[in-house]
Amino acid sequence: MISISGLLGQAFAILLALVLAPLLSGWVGQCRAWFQSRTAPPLLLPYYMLQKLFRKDVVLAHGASSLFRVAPFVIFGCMVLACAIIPSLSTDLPLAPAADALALVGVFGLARVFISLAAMDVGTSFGSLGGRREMLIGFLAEPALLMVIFTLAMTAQSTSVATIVETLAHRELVIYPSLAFAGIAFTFVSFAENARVPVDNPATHLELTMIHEAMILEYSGRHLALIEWAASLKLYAYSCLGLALFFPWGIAPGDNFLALVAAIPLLLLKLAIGGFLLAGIETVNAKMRIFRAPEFLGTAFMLAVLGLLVRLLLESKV
Amino acid sequence: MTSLLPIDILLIAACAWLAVGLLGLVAPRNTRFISKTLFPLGAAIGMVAGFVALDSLGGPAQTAVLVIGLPDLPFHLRLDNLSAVFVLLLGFVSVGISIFAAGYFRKGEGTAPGLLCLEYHVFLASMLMVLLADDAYAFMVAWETMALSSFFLVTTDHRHEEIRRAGFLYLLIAHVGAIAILLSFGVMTGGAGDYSFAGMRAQELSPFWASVAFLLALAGFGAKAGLVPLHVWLPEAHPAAPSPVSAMMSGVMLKTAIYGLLRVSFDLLHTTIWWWGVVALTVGLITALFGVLYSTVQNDMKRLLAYSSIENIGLIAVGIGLTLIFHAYRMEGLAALAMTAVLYHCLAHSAFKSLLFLCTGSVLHATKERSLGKLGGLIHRMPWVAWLALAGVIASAGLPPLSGFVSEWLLLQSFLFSPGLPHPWLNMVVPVAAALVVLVAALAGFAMVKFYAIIFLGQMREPGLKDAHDAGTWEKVGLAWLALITLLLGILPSTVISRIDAATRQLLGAGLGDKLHEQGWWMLAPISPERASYEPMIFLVTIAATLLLGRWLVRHLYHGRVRRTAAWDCGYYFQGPRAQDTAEGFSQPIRRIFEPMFRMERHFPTARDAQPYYSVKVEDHFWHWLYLPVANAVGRVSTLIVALQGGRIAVYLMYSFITLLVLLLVARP
Amino acid sequence: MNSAIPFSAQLINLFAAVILLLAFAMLAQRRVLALINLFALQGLTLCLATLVAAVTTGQSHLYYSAGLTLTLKVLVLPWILHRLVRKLNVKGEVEALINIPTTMLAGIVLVMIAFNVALPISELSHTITRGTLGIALAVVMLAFLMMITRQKAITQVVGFLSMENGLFLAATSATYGMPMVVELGIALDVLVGVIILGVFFFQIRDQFDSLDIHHMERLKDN
Amino acid sequence: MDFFVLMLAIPLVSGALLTVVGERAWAPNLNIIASLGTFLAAVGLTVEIVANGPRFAFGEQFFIDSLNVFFVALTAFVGLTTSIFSGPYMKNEAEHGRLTMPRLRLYKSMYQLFMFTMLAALTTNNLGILWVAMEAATLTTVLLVSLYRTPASLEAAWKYFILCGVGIAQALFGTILLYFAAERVLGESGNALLWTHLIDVKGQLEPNIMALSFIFLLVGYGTKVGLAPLHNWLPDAHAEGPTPVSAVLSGLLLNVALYAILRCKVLADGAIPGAFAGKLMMGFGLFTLLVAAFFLSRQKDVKRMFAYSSIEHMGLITFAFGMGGPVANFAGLLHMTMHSLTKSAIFFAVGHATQKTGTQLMENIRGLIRINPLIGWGLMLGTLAILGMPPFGVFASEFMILTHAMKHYPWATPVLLLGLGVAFAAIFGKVQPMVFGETEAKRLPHAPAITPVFLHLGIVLMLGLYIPPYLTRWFHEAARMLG
Repeated sequence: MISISGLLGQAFAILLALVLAPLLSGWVGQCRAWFQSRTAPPLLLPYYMLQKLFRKDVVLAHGASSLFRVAPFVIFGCMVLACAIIPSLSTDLPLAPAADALALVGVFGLARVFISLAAMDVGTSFGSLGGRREMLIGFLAEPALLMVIFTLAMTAQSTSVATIVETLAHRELVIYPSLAFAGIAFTFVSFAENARVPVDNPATHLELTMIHEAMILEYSGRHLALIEWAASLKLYAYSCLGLALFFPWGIAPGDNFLALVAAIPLLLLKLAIGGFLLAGIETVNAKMRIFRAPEFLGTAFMLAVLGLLVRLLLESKV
Repeated sequence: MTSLLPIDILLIAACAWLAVGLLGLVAPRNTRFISKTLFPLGAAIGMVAGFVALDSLGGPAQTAVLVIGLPDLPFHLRLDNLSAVFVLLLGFVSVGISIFAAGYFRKGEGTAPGLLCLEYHVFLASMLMVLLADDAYAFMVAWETMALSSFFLVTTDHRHEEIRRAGFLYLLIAHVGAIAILLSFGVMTGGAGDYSFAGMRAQELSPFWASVAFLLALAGFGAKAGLVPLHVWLPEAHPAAPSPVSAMMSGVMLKTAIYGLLRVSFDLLHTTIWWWGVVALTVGLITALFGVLYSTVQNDMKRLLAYSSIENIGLIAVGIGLTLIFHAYRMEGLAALAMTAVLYHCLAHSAFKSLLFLCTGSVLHATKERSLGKLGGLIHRMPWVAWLALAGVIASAGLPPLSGFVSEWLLLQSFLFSPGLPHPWLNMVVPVAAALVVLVAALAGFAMVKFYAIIFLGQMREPGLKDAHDAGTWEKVGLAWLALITLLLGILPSTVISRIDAATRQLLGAGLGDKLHEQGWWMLAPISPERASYEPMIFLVTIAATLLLGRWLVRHLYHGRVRRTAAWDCGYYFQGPRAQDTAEGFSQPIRRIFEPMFRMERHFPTARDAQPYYSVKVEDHFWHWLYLPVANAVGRVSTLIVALQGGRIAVYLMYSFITLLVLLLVARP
Repeated sequence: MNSAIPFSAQLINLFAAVILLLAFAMLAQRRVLALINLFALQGLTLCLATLVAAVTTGQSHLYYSAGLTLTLKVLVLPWILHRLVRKLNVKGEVEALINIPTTMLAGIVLVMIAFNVALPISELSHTITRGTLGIALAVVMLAFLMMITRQKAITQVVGFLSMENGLFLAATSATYGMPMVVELGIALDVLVGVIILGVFFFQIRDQFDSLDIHHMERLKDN
Repeated sequence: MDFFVLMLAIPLVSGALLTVVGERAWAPNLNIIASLGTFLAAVGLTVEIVANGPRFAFGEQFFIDSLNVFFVALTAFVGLTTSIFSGPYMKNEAEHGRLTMPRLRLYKSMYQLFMFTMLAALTTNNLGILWVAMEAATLTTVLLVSLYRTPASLEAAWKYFILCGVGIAQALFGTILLYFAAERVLGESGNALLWTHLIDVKGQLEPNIMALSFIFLLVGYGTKVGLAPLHNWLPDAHAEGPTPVSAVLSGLLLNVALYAILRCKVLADGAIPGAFAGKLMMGFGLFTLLVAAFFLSRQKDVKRMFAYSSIEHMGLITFAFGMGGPVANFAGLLHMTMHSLTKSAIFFAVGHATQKTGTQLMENIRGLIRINPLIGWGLMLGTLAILGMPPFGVFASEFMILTHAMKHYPWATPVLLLGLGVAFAAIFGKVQPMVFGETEAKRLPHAPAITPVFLHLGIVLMLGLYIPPYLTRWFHEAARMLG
């Protein structure tokens, strides 16, 4: 069942994720700078950052506990696992059965809990503020995400991400209106989950508006490097998931080596467009107050439910 | 030894528990003897019971009739697969709690340790008897003994007014519930008057009476389990009780109520009507949402956990509702999926919730403090408790790879099939209910982060916490045992499910076992691997491997240097413990978003206050919607009725005279 | 039909009617001593009725019964009551809770009820005195009414004893008396009861300085 | 020596003796010894009846069968334990200056005479003598109720006397009517009030008369049982009398009165078609249960509250017998036993508790478990038992009553449960703070007699889990006799 090529493909997918994720973050940053008529930072800035942080000493607060030191590794591990089971190039992933779409939500949840706990560990005012806001976003986003997954899972008769992608990628061209709703909802959720404008601002250090940044204020050195890397991996994972679910064309089915090779440039292209759009959306929107976030994510939830209902009403015979 | 059937051994275990309890009365003040000899002995008995139940799973049902009981209705006992699953739960969880208790009850607090030992072991024995009972009388006797012994345990520290109040409320609701259960049994005998469960199984009830029996059972067992609106005793009683008792009540006793509900709904009643499932599902959803919301806003660590128990019971009820719906439409495979989720969540919850309650016990012992606002930073002083509690927290938040996630995953999987229901409304509405389940799970994460972070992380909020000490050896062993169960339940779902599948099969006639056997032990794919699968072992290994590899690589390629300094916090100068979020502050977003769900009394500081302060008190709506009106109604009727006793003898004579006249005029043969 | 009733029966009916009349008189009477006298008179009438029945039927135990009634109801009890009233210095007027005319009206209603209730039974009786059962019931009820409407402890006792008269009348009229052992027992109970009551009156007066029963309305729940 | 004669003679003689020597130092012991003798004689009689079957005594005037021998044994037993309990209790009362020696003498002699009247009422075959004995039981206890000579106790005794006197007069009227009905069948032989004769001809008794008679009997003896709305004397008398008296009133006298009703019901059932008597009793029972339950929530005095609890249970028992049939009768008998034992145990515990705290007001009694753990636990367990918590025996009988009601009279079940539920909330809510909590301890000059409390509770606990077969047979026999 598990083939050598599958294992190789899996390893390659993970490596690709590790390599591409910072690049994606850099690309988004570059696009944002273009949109905002700023001088763009170098595309490879994230790599420099990681390298610099890894080299630096870790400066721990006096109150930091062992959990604070373990958390970055756990979070990083979670994101690697997430990237490993989301089909980016091929659906033949030996690790895919380890976690289906529901477990994927669980992986993100685990990472979220750890980062929130770590944020509250030192016992600073901003840390706990960030932790609480992160959990708030989490419980608002998860139901919406699940409804999206339900819609897709019903279409594919499976919750396994690989199976869903395979089903969606290799079907005849049928228009699923439900997917449109689900897609928009998914986009909303992705923005919230990845700490992007309008929910959060990744670039801010203005204390009262931040969520993600507030949580990692006390981190430094390799810990911060891992967390930043994990954050970019998360963005990458969400992007790949979105692309795989809604634009699955080009993802290699099984162990077809040629298709795999062909899938790489296609993926890069899709990610580039995705990052460009993301930067664009971030630029034209303003960050909203934290208590507008429930409305934003509530909308996402409504859309997802609508998608589900549409799916049940219109497409149940399909 | 071959002549000893498992049921005999379990009976002996119950008697042994009683004997251990009675031994406590021999030297009621000898704390050393009681805690270091009797409680471990109780734990050993629990271990035996657990293994016997594990061993008997899948075997045929065994019965026994005792000499005691009513003349026409001696105690009937029966050990079938459903009982065995719950005995398993009782046995193994009680091991951890008993071992913990051996270290916990150091000196008598209120009640003499010997008496406590008696009450505790009677509690254990009565729970075992509840699970084994096979007639209404034995069941009720065991059930009420369970309520009574736990009541005495709750009121261990009876010198506090609020603890007495909690105990009273608990016993009252338990009693009302018991009445409903008794009524349900009465309906199920169908007028045949045979109160053995075998007699009830033999009855064919009309849909109306079957529904009455089901609703009564739901109310009765719901009162014990903590289903809204009969949940109000739970957040009062759990904080009042000593922690091992809270753990036992939340971990095991609530499950006996679930056991009862399953027993009635799937074993004693033959018919199943689809709307029963809808009722259970709705009540369960409301309970879960209500429980989790209130748990996020609590400031007392044990109340927080108590509300979290309500939430989990709600989720279990949701599962039961789904099972009922599927079962009513004869979709047995899917019903089996939902039933497995129910049983699994029972197991999972009993382990992780008792773990968490025991952790609060250790914290309480170390700090004498229950209020979240006065804790913090304990991970530095109590690393063992803190790290073991983390396992409970992750499981309770429903996160992989621990036990809570497995059952939630199974539950969501079964939700995914609800569009196949041959009912136009159900197949639309039920999937949406799954979103609420996820909301509940995510909010549970919020509550658990609050629980853990405020107790164990951050800076110590009170100077006294510096003297806190870690748990003793017994306590650590007890905690570790429960954490181990939580971990095993998390990573070996297939193995566990293939054991408990016998119960599902017994109740529904279908199970998941066959499919699971085809796959590896590491994989959980209840329908087929293509459909859905979950491999917690791989999951855990991947994360752990990344973690270790990452750590090794970083150290190898770079360095492992660490410097300590003051926290940065954007350079703010004031970084005392007061600057952290309080428990109230942490839950502020919830209070704000779900404002209508709470009954809040808030005090806001004004500019002119000499000593400005902010306070918020959250009360349960149901007090005002249900309990107070009922109490007032009883009060009003009482006022009317006590007028009968007005003190005037002439009036009394008149009552008697009028009674006579009325009877003479009205009563005719 | 009327002519068929033997003279003795007519006599008993007459006495019964007198007893009923006396019961009404007691209901209307306001003075304690007069009330006791009326009670003694009622006892005497009862005794006469029993005697007539004894003569008519020739049953010996009815003679004993009549004797018992005479000693107890006509002589001993009124004597004890008189002594009590004198010793306790009970003032003459008896306060009624309900005014007398209303009480009388209620009494008439009660008599009607009693007659109606007793009617089917009387028809079954083969004794010569069967018609008096209704009267006996009426006397019992009137005594009951008196106990309800009177305020003084002593009048309640008189009412209670008057009720016993009604019961004896019933026993005599319907069945020619109860077995002797029972009648003796009843008489003993009544006697002991009155003695205990006597003791009681002293205790009550010591405690409350009065025999008015509305001092005794403290034990209540509302 | 005949056990029966002994059983009646011992209390009668010792009662008379105690009037004379009741002030001697050994008089309390004589009281206990006499009660012990009565109890042993009752046991002997029981063994004899179980072995040889029913028998007569004093011609046909007394008759002992398996129904009343059961009550006799129970009465003698509770009589014994109460006398044991009253020893130290009364000494403490005397030390407190609440009682003088002459009153203690009165108490002891009246106590024995009261036992005599009850035993006589239980064993007589003659319904007339039954009435006489019931009235005598009132007379012997009325002075006991007013033993303290306080205004409240006098008031209580007065109400007790008048209401029960009037009530029992109705019972006499009923007895006369019964005699009237029986005489038509049995003739003027003087046997017309003998139950053994009546039972043979019960089918021939005139239904209309029997109905009327039963109404009077029910109202009459029902007053003594404490059926609402005839119950008003009961809480007063229980609350104001000395605690041993409350214990025997509640535990025994109510039973005896109910026994009288039961004997009459058997006859009425035989004569009147259509379960007339049963329906009346069920109606009274339910009403009583409900009324008492609501009364409970407004009580301040602990003894008064338990008096209402007795009313509530009498209602339940009356309802059970009203339903009739072997199961319900069995349950009723069982419940009577359980109630007697439990309630007297509660009164024992309450008695000591009130002595220790010097008050009967519940809000002033706190932390019994800290003053004396045994009394505290006795009261707590007794209360839980009386509230029908398993594994105590009251639950067993309530279970049987409820299940039987569910089967045959489903409409009554909600009422029963409402009553029991309200009673539970009311009583438990008040007892719990009395037992638990903090208090200032106080020592009494004489150590309380705890044995009776736990002896009773032990029996009740045992019967909740295991009813020995001979007891079952006995109950069945008795239940069968009640039809």
